[in-house]
Amino acid sequence: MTEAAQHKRPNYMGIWVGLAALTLVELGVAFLPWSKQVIILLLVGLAVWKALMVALYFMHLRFEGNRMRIFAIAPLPLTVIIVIAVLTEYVW
Amino acid sequence: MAHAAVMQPPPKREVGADVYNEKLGMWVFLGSEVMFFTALIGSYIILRFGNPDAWTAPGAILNIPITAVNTFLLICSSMTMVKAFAAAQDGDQQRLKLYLVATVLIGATFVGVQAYEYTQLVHHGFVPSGYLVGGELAERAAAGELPASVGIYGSTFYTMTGFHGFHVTMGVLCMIFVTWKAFRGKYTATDHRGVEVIGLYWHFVDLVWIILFTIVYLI
Amino acid sequence: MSWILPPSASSFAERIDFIYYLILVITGIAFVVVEAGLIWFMIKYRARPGRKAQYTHGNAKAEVIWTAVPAVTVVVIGVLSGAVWKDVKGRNSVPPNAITYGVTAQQFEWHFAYAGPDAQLGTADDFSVRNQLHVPVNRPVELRMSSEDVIHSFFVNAFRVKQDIVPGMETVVWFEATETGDFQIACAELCGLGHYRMGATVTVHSQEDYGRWLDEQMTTTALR
Amino acid sequence: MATAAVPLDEATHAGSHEISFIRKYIFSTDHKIIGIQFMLMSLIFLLVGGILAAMIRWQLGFPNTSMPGGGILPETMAPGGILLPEFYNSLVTMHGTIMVFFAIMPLLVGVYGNYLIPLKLGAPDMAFPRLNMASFWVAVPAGILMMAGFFVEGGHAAAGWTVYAPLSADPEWTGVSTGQQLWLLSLAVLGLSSILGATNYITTVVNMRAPGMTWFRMPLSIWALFVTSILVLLAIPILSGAAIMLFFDQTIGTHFFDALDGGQPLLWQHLFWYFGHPEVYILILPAMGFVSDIIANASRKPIFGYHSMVYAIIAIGFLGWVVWGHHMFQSGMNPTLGTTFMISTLFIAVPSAIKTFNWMGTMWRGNIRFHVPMLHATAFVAMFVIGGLSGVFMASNTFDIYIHDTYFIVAHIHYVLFGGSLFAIFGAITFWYPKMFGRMMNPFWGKVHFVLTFIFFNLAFFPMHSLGVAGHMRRIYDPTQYEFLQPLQPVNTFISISVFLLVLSQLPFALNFILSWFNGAKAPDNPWDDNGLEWSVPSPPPHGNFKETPTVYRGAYEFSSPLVEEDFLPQNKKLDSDPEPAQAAGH
Ligand code: HEA
Ligand code: HEA
Ligand code: CUA
Ligand SMILES: [Cu+2]
Repeated sequence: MTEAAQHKRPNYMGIWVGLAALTLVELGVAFLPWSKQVIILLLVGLAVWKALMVALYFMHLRFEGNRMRIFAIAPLPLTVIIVIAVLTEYVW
Repeated sequence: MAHAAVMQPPPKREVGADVYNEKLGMWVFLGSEVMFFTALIGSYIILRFGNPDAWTAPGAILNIPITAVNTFLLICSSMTMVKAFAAAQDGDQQRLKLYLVATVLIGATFVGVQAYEYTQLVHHGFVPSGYLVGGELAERAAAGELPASVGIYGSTFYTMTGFHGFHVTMGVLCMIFVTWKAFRGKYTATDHRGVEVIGLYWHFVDLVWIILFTIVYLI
Repeated sequence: MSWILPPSASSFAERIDFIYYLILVITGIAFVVVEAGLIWFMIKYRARPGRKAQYTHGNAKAEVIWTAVPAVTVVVIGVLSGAVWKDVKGRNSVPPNAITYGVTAQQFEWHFAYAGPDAQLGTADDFSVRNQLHVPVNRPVELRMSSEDVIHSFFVNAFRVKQDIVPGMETVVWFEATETGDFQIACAELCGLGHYRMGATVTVHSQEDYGRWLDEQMTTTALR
Repeated sequence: MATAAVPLDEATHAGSHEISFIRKYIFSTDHKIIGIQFMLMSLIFLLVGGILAAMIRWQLGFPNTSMPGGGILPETMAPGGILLPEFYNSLVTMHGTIMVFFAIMPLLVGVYGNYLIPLKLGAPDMAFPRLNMASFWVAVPAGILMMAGFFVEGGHAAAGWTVYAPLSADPEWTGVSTGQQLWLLSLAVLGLSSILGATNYITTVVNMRAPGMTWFRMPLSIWALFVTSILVLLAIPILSGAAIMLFFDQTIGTHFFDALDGGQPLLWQHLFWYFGHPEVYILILPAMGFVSDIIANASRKPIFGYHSMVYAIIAIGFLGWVVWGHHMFQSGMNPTLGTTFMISTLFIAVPSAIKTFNWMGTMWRGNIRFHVPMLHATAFVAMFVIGGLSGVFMASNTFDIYIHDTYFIVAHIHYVLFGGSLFAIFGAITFWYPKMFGRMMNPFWGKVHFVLTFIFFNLAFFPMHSLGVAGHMRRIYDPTQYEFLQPLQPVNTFISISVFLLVLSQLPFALNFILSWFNGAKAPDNPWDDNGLEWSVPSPPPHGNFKETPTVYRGAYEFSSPLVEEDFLPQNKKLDSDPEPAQAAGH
């Protein structure tokens, strides 16, 4: 379709290598002898990074119009609300 | 109408998103998929917070090497998928078919490997309700090497990965349909909506796995 | 048909009832405004031949008013109820001098656990009574509640107390009875086919009577 | 492909082919037929739900006496016509479930989402007609699964429509296993249907509006259906996920909601209500939309404060996501969280107030025609306000201590759902019936039905407030068990008798609905002098809806405009002063 064709095509192979490399890093981090909290933080960060790469380049969000992007991220706050609210049961 | 259009272009329909219907529809549908996985993954996070002792260190029960390979497979399939889309854009029928077939095959392999992983886990005595009574893992738990009860671990593990596997399976089925259409030459450089739309679904399922692999296997 | 709350018999009941009457007045006013307005408009502006409706798209000033007034009103309701909630159900709301009882709910009965002679709950000399809670008057009472099977809910109409009892959790509720006599305990959460008859009584004794009742129970338990 | 419009115009042409009866009326992809299919299905379920309600009321009004006609029920439900407590629990559960999921929700969203969205937006059909057909044919098996539960061993689900775990998670506690599993499966399947529908509606609204139909020219009914669809899209999957987890707890031994093995009963409640509260707004927003259209039409006035009405819909839709905890004030949930939820809940009164007063503003200085739809719409406003105001009592977490799980809640439910949603549905049915079936419903019997329903509805449900204020618990089989409830028994009996009359009062409606289909007066294209695009096409509209894609020049509420002689001004009527909308770039 025209919308996608107008932009320069991203380097798909490069993204693929990046994803594979990040997966390797994750595997390494998971078994580091660090504190659990730090590892979790790192791993979640890496996973979000990978997810973003997939969403932005493979799913072309990077090249969509703003309206499309808003559609795509609209549900995300709702995913956080419930988890945070229920987790307060343990934190308070 | 087409006839009137000969003389004068028709007035423009109001367009709310700058994309065609099928693509918008798929994104909208993915919104509901996000919420579905929120229910599953959110429950997992909450349950794990409430009962951290039911989980083991990474690799103690689950087989990380084999799932790491599987993760790599899924990433590869996303790459072949996006290559198929690029080929469709270029109108390169040969490569389109090639990459679609590759995606189907890799996707099916992922499901196969997951099935194998499940049988192995059940064999060792890890089932949705926790340890299988009398299984190998139950004995190790009795010996104090593993948590006394992993009921909730088994529940969340099988439900999350199982539903992901279900999504991959559905994706493979749809992909077979798209491949079939590709072989019949239905996708041109100007209209290849099917390829793009199934691609969105496929990458989404890959994205979910990226999250799942991290939080289920590595944390 | 009555809008009056039934007689109350606990220390915080009056504060809860006040919230009720407050909301009743506020919503009563809103109710009258809306319904009377509707009826009035229906009669006054009913279609008549030769009339045309006024062509208007709205009035910003009017809209601001009917946005702002309810907004302020609900804040008032929220602040006032929040204050009572904090004292009735909030964390650490149980008064320090409260007597503690254990409550175990199961399909479809209640077991109330009393501290034995050592005045400590959770020790071997505790005794428990089925479907009867006995408490002294004018003394805060803390209930530590747990369930054997499904969710139940401890409800005493006259005390304005209600608290669900969830398996796997210990839920705590407190009250201070201000009148002696028998009051009914009901289960307020659907818990199965016998939910409708999962009742019990709470007997509020005067301080002396309570002591006497407690001694009696302890001697019979000791004998047993 | 240059624009999105090309495939649409192709779809328009598809209409000219001859199609077989089955393709035309059974496996139809025409949104209008699908809407009618949903309507028939959900009216039947409405009837079933009503009959279950009448049985509930028999037991409550005349406890432990033999129900007339109850003898035909099997021993496991009502030996000698006397309902068993376990059957009573199934009745309450299934009454709530069927009414919410199989009657009101499909009536509002399935019927009118389908019927109105393309017509009111000037589109030939939905964005995905085949998906639309699938959405109906997925809903049918869901309904069959749900009804099947009545006939299985152990009886139907009996844990309330909220299916609180662990009561629902283990057959040990209720004796129900297959029934509960069918219930969960059915809702998961129905969820799929709703999600497919919502995907379709959203895409259609976003991408298929006729030229000139800008966002702020859309009728409020479409705005409401649009926001509702977003709520459906995002809320239903939560229920599906939760239902699947509960299903696994029941069948394959997982422990999600099982406190003994690391699970959490409260998690079920959080998930259920995270879906459940948006769900109740799914059940009211479209009703508000229809009522807005009807009130403006009947008052012959532009809707008062159109923009704030739109923002109020959006605000209600958004706030609906952050209030779910108000169902859990007494559940043992973190009390501080309770206060947060109280505040957010109370704030929903603000957009609701905007809507209420703007409806009144619309009637103010109008020239009100009391056709049957308007009677129902006015009743909607009057009754929804009662239900909304009773919601304020329980929104106060403090007073909710006392009225939680009492008949005050039951009164609230029915004032918003019957007094609100169902009155709006009656209004919508009579308003769009001429368009859907090409015939008018009989106005006399319509008025009889309205008056009787209005009276008996209030006689039945208003006294429930006083039961609640006296502490009468809900979901109890026999209120006379408790001494403090015995004095209230005459009220219960009174309610029950009113309910029986209420159910009988539906007879004129049912007959009117069925008979008018065959014998009603032929409907003109625009019987109510309305402005919407749907009234510019024949009744019923042909396949493909519009001969030519209409062009829209203004909003839907230009009644009594000084620009024209008559007191309405259709959206697609071009006046000399109207500029043409932008042209497409050409093919
Ligand atoms: C269509 C469905 C619908 C709608 C629209 C609503 C609307 C509201 N509901 Fe309701 N609710 C249900 C359906 C609905 N509800 C159901 C089915 C249950 C029971 C579930 C179960 O347990 O089985 C329930 C239960 C329920 C509870 C839980 C009670 C309990 O179990 O203890 C609460 C508590 O806060 C609540 C609150 C509200 C509020 C604040 C609104 C608000 O949206 C109302 C806002 C409207 C107004 C306030 C009126 C108009 C405003 C004015 C006239 C302005 C003036 C007003 C003021 C200044 C206050 N509802
Ligand atoms: C949409 C919602 C809806 C509707 C319309 C109703 C309608 C009615 N409800 Fe319902 N009710 C609920 C939703 C609804 N209810 C819910 C969610 C609960 C909570 C369940 C739970 O606790 O789990 C509940 C609970 C509930 C209780 C509490 C039970 C208990 O706690 O023990 C009672 C008791 O009186 C009751 C009674 C009634 C009555 C008498 C009607 C009457 O209004 C019924 C009147 C009859 C009809 C509306 C049928 C008319 C039919 C037609 C018009 C069809 C025409 C047909 C053709 C053309 C084919 N309901
Ligand atoms: Cu115990 Cu209801
Ligand atoms: Cu709610």
